[in-house]
Amino acid sequence: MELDFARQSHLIWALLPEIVLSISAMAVLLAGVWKHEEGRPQDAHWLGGLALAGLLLAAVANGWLYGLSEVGRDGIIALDGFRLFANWLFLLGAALTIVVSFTYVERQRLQVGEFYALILLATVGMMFMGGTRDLILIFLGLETMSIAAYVLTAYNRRDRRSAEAGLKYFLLGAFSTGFLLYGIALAYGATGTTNVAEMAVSIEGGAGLSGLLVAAMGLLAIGFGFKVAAVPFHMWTPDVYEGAPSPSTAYMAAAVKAASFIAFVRVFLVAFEGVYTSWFPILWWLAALTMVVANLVALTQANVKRMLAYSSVAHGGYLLVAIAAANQMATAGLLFYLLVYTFMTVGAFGILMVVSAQSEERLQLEDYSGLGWRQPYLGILFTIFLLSLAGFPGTGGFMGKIYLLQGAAEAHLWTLAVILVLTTVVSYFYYLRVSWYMWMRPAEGGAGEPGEDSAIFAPLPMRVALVATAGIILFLGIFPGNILDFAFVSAQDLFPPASGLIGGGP
Amino acid sequence: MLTEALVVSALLFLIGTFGVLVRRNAIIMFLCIELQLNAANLSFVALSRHLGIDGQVFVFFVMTVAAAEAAVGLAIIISIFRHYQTVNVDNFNLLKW
Amino acid sequence: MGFTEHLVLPPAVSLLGAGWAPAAQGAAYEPFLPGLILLLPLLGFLLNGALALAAGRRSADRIRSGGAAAEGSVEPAGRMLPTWIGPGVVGVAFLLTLINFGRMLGVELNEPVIRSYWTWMGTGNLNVEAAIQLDPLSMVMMMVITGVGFLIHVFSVGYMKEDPGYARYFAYLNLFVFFMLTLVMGANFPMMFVGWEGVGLCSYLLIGFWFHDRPKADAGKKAFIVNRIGDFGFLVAMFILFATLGTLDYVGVFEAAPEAFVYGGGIVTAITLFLLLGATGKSAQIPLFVWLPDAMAGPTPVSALIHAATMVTAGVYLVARSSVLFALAPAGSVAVATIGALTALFAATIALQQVDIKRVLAYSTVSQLGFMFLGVGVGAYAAGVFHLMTHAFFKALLFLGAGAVIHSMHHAFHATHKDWDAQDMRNMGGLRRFMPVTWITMWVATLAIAGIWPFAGFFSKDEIIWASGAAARGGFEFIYTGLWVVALAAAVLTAIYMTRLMVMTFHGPSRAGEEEEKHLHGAPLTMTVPLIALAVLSVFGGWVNVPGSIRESFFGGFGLLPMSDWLDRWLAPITADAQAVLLAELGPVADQAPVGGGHVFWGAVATVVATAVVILTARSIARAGTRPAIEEGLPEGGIRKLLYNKWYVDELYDRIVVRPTLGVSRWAWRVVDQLLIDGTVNAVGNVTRGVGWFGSLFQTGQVNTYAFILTLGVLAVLGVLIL
Amino acid sequence: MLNAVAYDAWILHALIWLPLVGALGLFLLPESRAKEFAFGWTGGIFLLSLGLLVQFDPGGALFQFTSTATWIEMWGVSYSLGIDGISLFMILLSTLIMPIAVLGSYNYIKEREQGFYALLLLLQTGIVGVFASMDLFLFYVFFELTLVPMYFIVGIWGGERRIYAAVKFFLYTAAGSLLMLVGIFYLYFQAWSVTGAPSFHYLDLVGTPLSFVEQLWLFAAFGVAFSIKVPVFPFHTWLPDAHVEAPTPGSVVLAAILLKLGTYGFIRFLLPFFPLAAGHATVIAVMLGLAVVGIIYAAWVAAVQPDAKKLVAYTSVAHMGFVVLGVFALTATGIQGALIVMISHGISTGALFLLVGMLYERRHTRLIEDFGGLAQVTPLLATAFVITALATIGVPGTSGFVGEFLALLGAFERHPVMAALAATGVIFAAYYMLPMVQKILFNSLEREENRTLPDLDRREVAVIAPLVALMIGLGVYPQPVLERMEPAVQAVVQHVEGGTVDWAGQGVLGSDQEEIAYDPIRSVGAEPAGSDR
Amino acid sequence: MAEILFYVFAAIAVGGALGVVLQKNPVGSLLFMVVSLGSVAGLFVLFEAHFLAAIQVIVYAGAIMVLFLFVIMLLNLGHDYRADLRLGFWSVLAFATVGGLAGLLARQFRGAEESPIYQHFPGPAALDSLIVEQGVVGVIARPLFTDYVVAFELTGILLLVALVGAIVLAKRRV
Repeated sequence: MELDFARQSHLIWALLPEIVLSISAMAVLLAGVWKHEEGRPQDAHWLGGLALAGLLLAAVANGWLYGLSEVGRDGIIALDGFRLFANWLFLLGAALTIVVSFTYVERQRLQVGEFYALILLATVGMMFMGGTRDLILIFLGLETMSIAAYVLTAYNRRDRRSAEAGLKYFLLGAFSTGFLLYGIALAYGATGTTNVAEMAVSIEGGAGLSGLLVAAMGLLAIGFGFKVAAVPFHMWTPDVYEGAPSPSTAYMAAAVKAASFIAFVRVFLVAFEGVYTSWFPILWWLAALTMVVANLVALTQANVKRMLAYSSVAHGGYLLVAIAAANQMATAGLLFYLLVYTFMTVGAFGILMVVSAQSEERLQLEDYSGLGWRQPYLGILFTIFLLSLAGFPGTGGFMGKIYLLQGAAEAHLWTLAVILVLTTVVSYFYYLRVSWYMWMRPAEGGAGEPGEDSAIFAPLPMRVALVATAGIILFLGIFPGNILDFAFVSAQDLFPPASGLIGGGP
Repeated sequence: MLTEALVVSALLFLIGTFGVLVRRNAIIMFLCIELQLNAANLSFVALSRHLGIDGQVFVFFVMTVAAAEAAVGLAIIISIFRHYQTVNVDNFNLLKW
Repeated sequence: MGFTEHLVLPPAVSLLGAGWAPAAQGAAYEPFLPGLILLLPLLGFLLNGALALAAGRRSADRIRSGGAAAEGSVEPAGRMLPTWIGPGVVGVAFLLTLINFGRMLGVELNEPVIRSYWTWMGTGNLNVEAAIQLDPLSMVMMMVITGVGFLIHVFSVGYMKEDPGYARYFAYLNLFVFFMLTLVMGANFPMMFVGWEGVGLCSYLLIGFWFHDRPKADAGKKAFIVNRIGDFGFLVAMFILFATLGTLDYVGVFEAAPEAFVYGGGIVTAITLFLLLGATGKSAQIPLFVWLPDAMAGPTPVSALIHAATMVTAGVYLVARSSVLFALAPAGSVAVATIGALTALFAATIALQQVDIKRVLAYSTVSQLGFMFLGVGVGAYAAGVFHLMTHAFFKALLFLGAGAVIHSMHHAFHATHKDWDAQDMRNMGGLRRFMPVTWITMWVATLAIAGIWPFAGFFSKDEIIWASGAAARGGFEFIYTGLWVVALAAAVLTAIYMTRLMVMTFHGPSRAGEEEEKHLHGAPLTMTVPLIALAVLSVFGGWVNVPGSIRESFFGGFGLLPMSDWLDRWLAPITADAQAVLLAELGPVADQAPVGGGHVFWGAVATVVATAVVILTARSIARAGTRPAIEEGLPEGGIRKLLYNKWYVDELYDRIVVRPTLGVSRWAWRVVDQLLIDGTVNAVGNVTRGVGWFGSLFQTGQVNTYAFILTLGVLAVLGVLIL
Repeated sequence: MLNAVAYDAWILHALIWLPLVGALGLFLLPESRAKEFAFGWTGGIFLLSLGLLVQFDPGGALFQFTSTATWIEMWGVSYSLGIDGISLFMILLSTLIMPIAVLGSYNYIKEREQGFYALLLLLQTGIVGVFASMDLFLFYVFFELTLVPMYFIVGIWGGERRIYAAVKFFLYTAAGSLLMLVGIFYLYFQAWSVTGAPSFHYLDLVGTPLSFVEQLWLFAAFGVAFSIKVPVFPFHTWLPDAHVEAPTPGSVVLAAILLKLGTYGFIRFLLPFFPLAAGHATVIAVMLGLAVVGIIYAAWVAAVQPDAKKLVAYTSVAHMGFVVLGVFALTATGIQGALIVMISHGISTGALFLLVGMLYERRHTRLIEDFGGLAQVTPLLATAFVITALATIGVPGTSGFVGEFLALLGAFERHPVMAALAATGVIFAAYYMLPMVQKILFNSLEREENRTLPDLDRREVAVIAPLVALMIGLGVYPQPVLERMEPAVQAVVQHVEGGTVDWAGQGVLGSDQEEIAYDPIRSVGAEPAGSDR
Repeated sequence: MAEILFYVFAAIAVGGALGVVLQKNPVGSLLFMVVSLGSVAGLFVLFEAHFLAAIQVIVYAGAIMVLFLFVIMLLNLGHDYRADLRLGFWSVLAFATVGGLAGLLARQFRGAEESPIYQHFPGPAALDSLIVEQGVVGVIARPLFTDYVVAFELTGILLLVALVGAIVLAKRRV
C-alpha cells in the first residue's frame, strides 16, 4: 500500500505502531489504577506483561509497516527504513527495560501502572521523534519523551537522590528545550518551513546560509546535544543517571539517548545536508570533546552507576562521530551501534540492579569485589557486557565501533577516528576496573562461596533477559553480517541514492 | 518590524538565560525558562507574519508544552521540597563529581 | 609427498655413515672414520653425563637426608663405568687420529679433505655446512688434543678418584674434547665457533667444577664472560668475512681472500683485529688474560688439558688457520705479535712473584701463549703451531706434576687437619724425596720450557724468537726488533720463574711439618704414567721440527736429529698462501738477527743464557731459603708487591670495567627504566586520570554551574559557527 | 593417509576452534579433572598440528592450507585462513607450548582450575587464529582476543601486584593495537578505492599503492602496535611487570608465544604492506637503533635484577631486540635469523620461566639471593637450567645461537655498525645470565631450607625435556625450519626491495626480479586464476 | 502607531523579564512574569495573532502563572526574602556569557527582513486576508486539524504524560 497523507486516514496506518502503543499505555495505566482501586498490590509482572504485550503489538505493527510505501520523501510522517529501524530500537529498549525492572519496581514499591505507562508513552514520544519529518512533531515527541523521563527520574519519591536528579534533569532539560525551541523558531524563520525535507529544498533552493540559519543550526545542535549528552551539554547526565531509579536510568541510557540521536541525525543530515561544511566543525568538536572528557572523567568514578553514566556519555561521543561523518555508512553504523548499545547498556544496568539488590545500594566498586567468583554467571555476563561496552572483538560493541570507524574513515575523519580509538583505550581502564574488582579481588570479609550472596536478586525474567542480551551481543559480535546490512539499508532512505557506498568507491 | 521583533525575542530569551544562571530558587529558574519559551513564541509569531500561519500553530503547541512542563516541573519541585524543605538548588548536591 | 623428502636423515646417522664413505674429492688421502673421532667423546659425554646425573641424584638424596654437602666419595662401583668410558673414548679417538695421521702422512695433500654431513644453516646466500675438514693443521691439533687429552684423562682417573663428582668430571672432560675437536676439525668459521664457545663452556663448567665453593664458581663465570668478549670479536670478524666474501668456509674464504682484499686494506685489517680480539680472549692475552690465572680454581688436570695444552691455544690455531688473512693485514699481524710479546713479558714478570704453584704455571702459560702469538704474528705460523705442540707437552706435564704435588700435599694437610694451603709453594719444599718421578719429570719440563737444548722447548721457542728477529722487514723493522728484545727478556724470565718453582717445591728442606711428611706419598700409577709419557714427549717432541738453519750445527746434532723442518713442511699447505703473500709484499726474511748474528749464534746464546739463569736462580733461591706461608708475610712495597699483586690488573679492570658496568646497569634499571620509561608510562596513565579528576571537579552538583557550562557551550558553539 | 580425510582442509579450523571447544568442555568436567583434560586436549591438538609439518610443501605455494569464507560481506571481511612457512612454525610453537604450559601449571594453579585452563585454551584459539589469519580483520580480532585471557590469567592467578600488571599489559597493548586498527582502515579504504571492492584479505591489501608519507604514517600505526607487543625498547616496561606477576604458565605463554605476535606482525604485515617506509633509511635506522639499544640496555638492566623472573623477563626484551634487528636487516638471512630467534626464544625462555616457576613452587620466592647451591640437591633441575640458560645466551649448538648468528649476520651485511653493536649483546648475555645461574645453582648451600628441596619429578621432567631437546635439536639442525620459511622470507625481502612477488602463488618469481622496477600498482587485483583463495 | 505600540510592549516585556530575574521575592518575580507575558500578548496582537494573544493571557498568564503562584504558596515560599540571586563574580561571568551570546545573535538578525525566501511566501497581506476570510480562530484551527492533526493528537499524549507524571510525583500518599 502506498500512503498518501493527503488522506488523513492514511496517517492512521502510518502511525499504527504509535497508536497501538498509546492505547496499550492507556490500558496499562487503567489496569494499574483498577488494581490500585481494588486495594491489591500492583503486580509488576502482570502490568509489565501487559506493557510488553503492547510493545509486541507495536512491534508487529512496525513490522507490518515494512510492507507500505509512501508518496514522496517529504510527508509529515516518514515511512522509511530509518524510522522503522529506530522504532525497533525504542521498542526494544522499552521492552528490555521493562523486563529487567520487575523486581526493582516491586521492591521499591514504585507505582507500577504509571511507571510502565510512562515508559510506553515516552516510547510513543520517541517514535514520533524518529518517525516524523516535521520539527513541530519532533519537538512535541521530544517533549513527551522528556517529560516522561523527568517523571521517571524523580519517580522514587522516597529517595531524595531521585528527587534531586529529577529536579536537575527537569531544570536543565527545560533550559535546553528553550534553546532547541528557539533554534526551531530561527530555522523556521530562515527557511519558512518546519518540515526537514522542505527545509533542505529551501536551503538549496535559495535560502542559503542566512544568518538566521546559522544561529538556528547552532541552537538545534545545542538542543539535541543536550539530549544526547554531548560535552559540554552533558553535565546533567551523571547526576541524573546516578540519582534516577536504575530501570529509569537504563531506559534513559538506552532509549532516550537513541531517540535523541535519531532526531539529531534526521534534522542535521536531511534538513541541513546542504550546509554540511558549516555545521561539521561543531559536530566534530562535540564528538571529540565528548569522547575525551567523558572517558577521562569516567576514570575517576568509584560508583559503578555513575561510571556507567559517564560511559553512556562517552558512547554518545562515538555516535556523534557518525553524525559528523554524515554518510550512509556512518549513519548505518549509528543505527547498528545504537542497537548493540541498547543491549549492552540495559544488560549492564540489569546486572547493576541485581548486584545492588534491586535497590540503590551497593553501587560502589568495592561492592563488586569477588563477585565473579561468588556469582560466576553474573560475573561472566557482566564481563561480556563490559567488554562489549569497551568495544572488544567478539562482541557487538566491537562491530559497532568498527562500523562507526568505517563511516569516519569514509569521510576521512582520521583525527576523529584516532581520538575514538585512543579514548577507547582510556575506557578500557574503567571497564576493566569493574572486571578486576569482580574477578581479581577477594570479597571483603566473606568466604565467597557461590550462593552465599543472599542479597542477590535475579528473578527469572531478569535472568532470561540478561542471558539473551549477552547472547545477542555475542552473536552480533560474531555474525553481524545481516544486521549490518539491515542497518545499512535502513540508513539508505536518508540519503539520495547516489551517495551509497555499495557499488561505488569511497 | 520583523528584525526588531526578533531582537526583542532574543533579548527576552537571553534575559531568561541569564536568570537561569543567576537564580537559585528552582521555581524562579523555571520561570526564567518559561521566559525563554515565550521569547521563542514571539519569534514564531513575528515570523509567521511573513511565512504563513504555521508559526502560529507552532506557538499553540509550545504553549501546550509549557503547560505540561509546568505541571510536571512544579510537581517535581513539590516532590523535592518534601525532602529538603527548600527549593534552593544550592542545597541539592547529593549527586556530584 | 613423503616426509623424508623434506627432512633429511637425522644428523647423527649421517655422521656415522659418512665415515665409511669414500672420500669425495678423490684425493689419495682417505680419512678413516673421521666423524667417529668427534662422535666418540660426545658419546662419552652422554654416557658419563647420564651416570653423573644418577650420581648427583644419589648425592642429593644424601644431602636432603642431612648429609654433608660435598663430602663423601664415590663408591668404587660407581667409578667403574666413568673410568672406562671417559679415558676410553678419548683413547679410541686418539687411535683413530693416529690412523688418520698415518694415512695423511704418506700422501701429497693439495687441498683439505672435507666431510660435509648436513646443512647446518642455509638461508639466503648463506650456506653453512656441518662439515669437518682434515688437513695438516687440524691433524696436528687433533693429535695434540686426543693424545695429550688421553694422557690427562688417564691422569685424572687417579687424581679425581675421591671426588663425588667423578662421573660429572669425565662427562665435562669428554665434552671438552668433543668441542675442542670440533674447533679444530670444523671446515668453516661457524663450526670453529661452535667449538670455540663450546670449549669455553666446558672451561666454565670445569673451572667451576667445585661450584659449591664460591670463588671457584666466580672464576668459572669470569672465564666465560671474558671469553665472550673475545667471542664477540670472533663473531664480528665472521660477519665482516661473510659480508665481503659471501662465504664462511675456510676453502672459500682463503681462496677468495688474496683477490678480494688489498694488502693492508682496511677490511682485512678489521677482520684480523677482530679475530685477534677473539684470540686474545680464548688464549688469555693482553688485555683479556685475567681469567686464566683464576681458572686455576678447576681441578688440576683440567688446568693441564684446557688451560695449558689445548683450549688456550685455540687463538694460535685461529691465527694459523687464518694465516692468509693475517698475512694480508700487516697491521693485524703486528698487533698479534705485539700483544704476544708484551703478554709474554708481562705474564712472566707476574709469574716471578707468585707463590701458588698453579698460578705460576698459569702465568707461565699466558707467557708461553704470548710466544706463540709472537710467532704467528711475525709470520712464523708453523713455529707458532710448533710451540703450541711442544708447550702442550711440557706445560701439561708441569700441570700434571703440580697436580700430583697438590694431591699429595692436600692429602697430607687433610690427614693432619692442618688448614694450610696445599698449593702454596712456601708450604712445600723437599718434595723430591717423596715423589721422585714427579720431581724428575717436572725438571724435564722445566728445562724444556726454559728453552734449553735439546729439550722440546728449545727448538720451538728459539724458532719463534729467531723468526721475530728475522721478521724485521717491510715497514715494521723497529717494532719487530723491539719485540725480539722483549721476547728474549721474557725467555730469560721464564727460566727464572720456572727454576724458582722447582726449587721451592722440590728442593731444600720440607716446610710442611714433620707430621705431614709422614702422609706425603708418591703419585699412583695412573698419574705417573702420563707424567712419564709427557716427559718423553717434552724431550723429544721438539725434534720434529729442527730448523733447517741450525740443522747442521751442534744444535741439530750436526744433522743427526732426524726431521729437519718437518712441521714446517707438513703445515706448508696451510701456510703457503700466507707465506707467498708475505714474500711478495715484504721480501724474504733476513738470515740474521736485528743486531747481527746468525741463527746458530743466537741459539747458542739462548741456551747458554738459559742454562746459566737456571743455575744461578736455583742457587740464589736455595741460599735465600723460604719460610712457610704462615710465617712469611706478603711482599711489602716495591716491584715485588706490584708483581705479587699482578700489576693490579684485576683491580684495574674492576674499577674501570666491572664496577662501571654494574653501576650503569643499576642506573639503567633504577633511573632509566623505572623512573624515566616506566615513569613516563605511568605518568601518562596518572596524568590521564588526573585530567579526568580535574574534569570531574566541574561536576559540582550545582544546577547553576551546569547551566552556566551549558551556556558557555552555547556560546562556544555559536561562536564557532558564526565567527 | 592424512589426505584421505582432507587434512589440509580442516586442520587450521580445527587448530583454532578445538581449544575453544575444549574450554567449554572443561566446565562439563569436575574441577579435579580439569588439568588432565586440558593437558590431554592441548596435547591432542599438538599431535594434530604435527601433521602440518608433513603436509606443508616447502616448494609449493607461498600460502598453503588456504580456505576462505565470507564473514561480513558488506565490509569485505572474510574468514580466510592460510599459512606460509613462517606461520607454520609459529603455530607449531604455539601448539607445542600449550600442553607444556598446562603440564607446567599442575602444581602452580591450585584454585579455580577450570577457569584457568579455559582461559588458557581460549588464549590458544586467539594465538593460532592470529597466525593462521589471512584476513586483516580476522587477524585483528584474534590479535585482540589474546588480550582478554591473558589479562585474566595475570590478574586472577598472579602475584601481589597482579592487577597493576594485568591492567598495564592490557592497556598498553590495546592502545597500540587500536591505533593499528585505524591504520588498517586507512589501508583498507585505500585498497578499496583501487580495487573497487572492499576487502580485508591479505592478498588484496598487500600491494596497495600508498604514497611514501602515507606509508610512513601507517608504518607508525602498525609499527607501534607491534612494537609494544614485541616489546621494543622503550615500550617494554609492561613486560617485566606482567611476567613477574603472571603465574608460571602465563609467563610461559606470554614469553613463548604472545611476544611473537608482534614480531610476526612485523614480518607478515609491516614489511609487505609498507615497503617504502620499511625500506627507508631513517626508518631502518630508528628501528635498528631501538633494537640495539634494547639488546644492550635490557641486558644491563636484567643483570641487576634481584628477582629471577624479572631478570628473565628483561632478557626477553633483549632477545626481541635481536629479532627486530634481524627483521629490519631486510635480508633473507636476517629475517630467517629473527624467526629462529623467535622460535628459540619461545622454547628457551619458556623453559626458563618454567624452571623459575618450579623453583618458586619449591621455595615460594623468586629472589635470586634466596637460593644458592641448588645444583647439589637438584641435579636434574640444575642440568636443565644450565642448558636452558646456555640456549638463552646463544651458545653454539643451541637454537639461540643459530638465531642470533643469522640475525646478526643478516644485519651486518647492510648495517655493520649496528650489527656489531648488537653483537656485544652476546657479552652482556653472559653478563646477566651467568651470575644468576651461579647464584641459584652454584655457590654453597647456605640456606637450610634449600637443603631439602626435591629434584624434578617425572612430570616436571616431562615438561622440560622436550624443550631442552628442541633447544639442542634446533641448534644442531635448524635447516628443516629454515628451508620451510625461506620462500616466505624471500617474498618479503623481494617485496621490500621492490621486486615482484606473487603472493598468491609461489612467492618470488624467477630469478630476474632485480630488473623489474617497483610498480606500486602491480599486484592490485593481480590474482592469478590458479590461486585457491 | 503600531510601531510605537510595538516598542512600548517590547519595553514592558523586556522590563518585566528583567524584573523576573532581579526581583528577590518569588511572588514579585511571578507578577513581573505576568506583566511580561501580557506585553508579549500585546505584541502578538500587533502581529495579528489574536487567538494566540488571547490564550497567552488566559492560559499562560492566567492558568500557568497561577499554578506557579499556587505552588509558591503551597510551599510557603511567599515570604522568603532572602536573596537567591548569585552576585559577584558569578553574575559577572554569567552576564559576560549572555552578553557574548547577545553579540553573536545580534549579528545574525541583520537583514533578516530582506531574506530572499520571503518571496516564496504569500506574505503579511495574504495572511491578513486569510484572517478576514476564516476568522482569527479559524485561521489557526484549520491547519491544526488538518496539517497538524498528528501534532494535535500528540499534545494529547503529552498532556496525559504530564498529568500522570504530576499526579505520581505530587500526590501526598503513595
